[in-house]
Amino acid sequence: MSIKVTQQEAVTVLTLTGRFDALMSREFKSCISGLINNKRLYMVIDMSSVDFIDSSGMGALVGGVRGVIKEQGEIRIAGLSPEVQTIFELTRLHRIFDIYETVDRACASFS
Amino acid sequence: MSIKVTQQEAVTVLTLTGRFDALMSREFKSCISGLINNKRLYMVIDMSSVDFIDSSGMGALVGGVRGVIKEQGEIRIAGLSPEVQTIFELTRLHRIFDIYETVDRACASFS
Amino acid sequence: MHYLLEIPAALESLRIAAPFTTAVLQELPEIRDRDRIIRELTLVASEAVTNALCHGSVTGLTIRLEYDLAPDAIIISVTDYGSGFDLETVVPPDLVLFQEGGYGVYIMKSIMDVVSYEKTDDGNYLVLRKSWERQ
Amino acid sequence: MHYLLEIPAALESLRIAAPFTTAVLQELPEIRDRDRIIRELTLVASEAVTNALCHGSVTGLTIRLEYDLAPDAIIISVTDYGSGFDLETVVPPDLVLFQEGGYGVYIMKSIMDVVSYEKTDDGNYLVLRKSWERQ
Ligand SMILES: Nc1ncnc2c1ncn2[C@@H]1O[C@H](COP(=O)(O)OP(=O)(O)O)[C@@H](O)[C@H]1O
Ligand SMILES: Nc1ncnc2c1ncn2[C@@H]1O[C@H](COP(=O)(O)OP(=O)(O)O)[C@@H](O)[C@H]1O
Repeated sequence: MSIKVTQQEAVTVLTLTGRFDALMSREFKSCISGLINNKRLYMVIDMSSVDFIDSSGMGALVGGVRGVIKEQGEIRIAGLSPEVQTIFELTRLHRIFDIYETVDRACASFS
Repeated sequence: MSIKVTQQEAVTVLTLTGRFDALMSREFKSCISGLINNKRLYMVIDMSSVDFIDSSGMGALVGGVRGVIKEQGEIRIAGLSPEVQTIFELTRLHRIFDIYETVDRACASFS
Repeated sequence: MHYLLEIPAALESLRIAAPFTTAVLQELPEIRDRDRIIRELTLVASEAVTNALCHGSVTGLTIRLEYDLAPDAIIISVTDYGSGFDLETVVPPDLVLFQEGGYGVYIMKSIMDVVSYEKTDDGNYLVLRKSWERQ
Repeated sequence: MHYLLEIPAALESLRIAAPFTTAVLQELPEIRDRDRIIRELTLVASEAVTNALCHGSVTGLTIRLEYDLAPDAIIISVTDYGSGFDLETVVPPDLVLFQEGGYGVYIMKSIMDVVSYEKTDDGNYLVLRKSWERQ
């Protein structure tokens, strides 16, 4: 489980690896609030290496979207693998996200 | 944990993957006796994808060497990773093996 | 087959419970839709264990995660030693509100055939059962 | 931290015990020679569990694997419900004979600081302890 933060011009990319459960949610939330504090308000969440997500992870994503929008920023999500589909279907939370196939497309969409 | 058997000209290569513990030993032993029965008596054991070996695995290797030599065959071992060193040092069983750096070198040594 | 894990009641224990769950679910027989069922059971187990660790957790205590695997069914049970709750009064999430939480029990009920919860002298005992066609 | 696993007394249970061990040993603190110590403890655990499953095993019964992790030491304990044996009379392997077996107890004693074994009413209890310099 890890979160890597890289800057691609104006866009901050968060690459999540491993299980997006309550442990990663804890890190994800503090990571997002750190970025908001530093006025990094355009983010792409790269989920392509997330092999599992539960409702804690989904909740953290929703909270992240809300927090960033409140500060007039934007979060986009890229690289959803089939492993994460089950919970998207059950919670129907995918409707709150801006979803792109790849990180590159998500980054490009900002310009 | 898996054992893949391939034929490289006169030499049979057994590629072991995963943990070489009592479970793999059981498979390894039946695999070796099958090969002996079929008069496949020149073997290379590719250990490069073995990430763990315990005394059951070592015992199965020693038994394999003995069984093949008894039938005038030969077993050579290739690709020992650092993960397997601990037990080699403790049991000193490496002295019974013909060890090569790579499968190719081990195969070439037969000709 | 019965598999039992007992771990400290702290969120960090997810690092132990998750690979345990993965390993046990690999023992599922070759049934139809096996991969999907494994994915769903992995999710349910994570929800149940996380609830036990977060809500049912008192530092210094433990939780237990058990799997009973039969050819045609699995029972997941989770025991915690917290103050417990009333499963029947948990309201399902309102799916148009985009809540950040409150999905765990709903997910369990959506995926499993039986979800039951019992407060006993020896802890709070959540039992989750799912069966499939025997092959 | 205390972690407990209970599994059926069958060799196939290695598929559950091994990832459990891997996960628990990842919790070791950042000590000197951490990787080597983890490799050695992985080996010792495999030897102890395999013995319990092979020699100490009666079908239908279980074995227990426990880890007690402190900042400066680990205790691995394995309980089986077989007929037991006498640890003191196990002869170390003759390293020039290239034996195929008989290395398990010798490996445990070589790597661990304490190896003790006790037959109790509640099973045979093998306790293995290793400590390291606290960092
Ligand atoms: N093991 C438990 N011990 C105590 N309370 C629990 C437990 N599991 C669930 N609950 C209660 O039920 C509520 C609903 O749980 P759940 O549907 O998983 O959503 P969430 O955990 O996101 O709140 C929790 O908020 C909590 O109050
Ligand atoms: N848990 C156990 N229950 C009963 N007997 C055991 C147990 N562990 C070890 N033994 C006995 O001790 C002997 C030596 O064990 P070990 O050194 O691990 O070598 P091996 O298992 O290869 O024979 C075994 O052959 C067995 O007779």
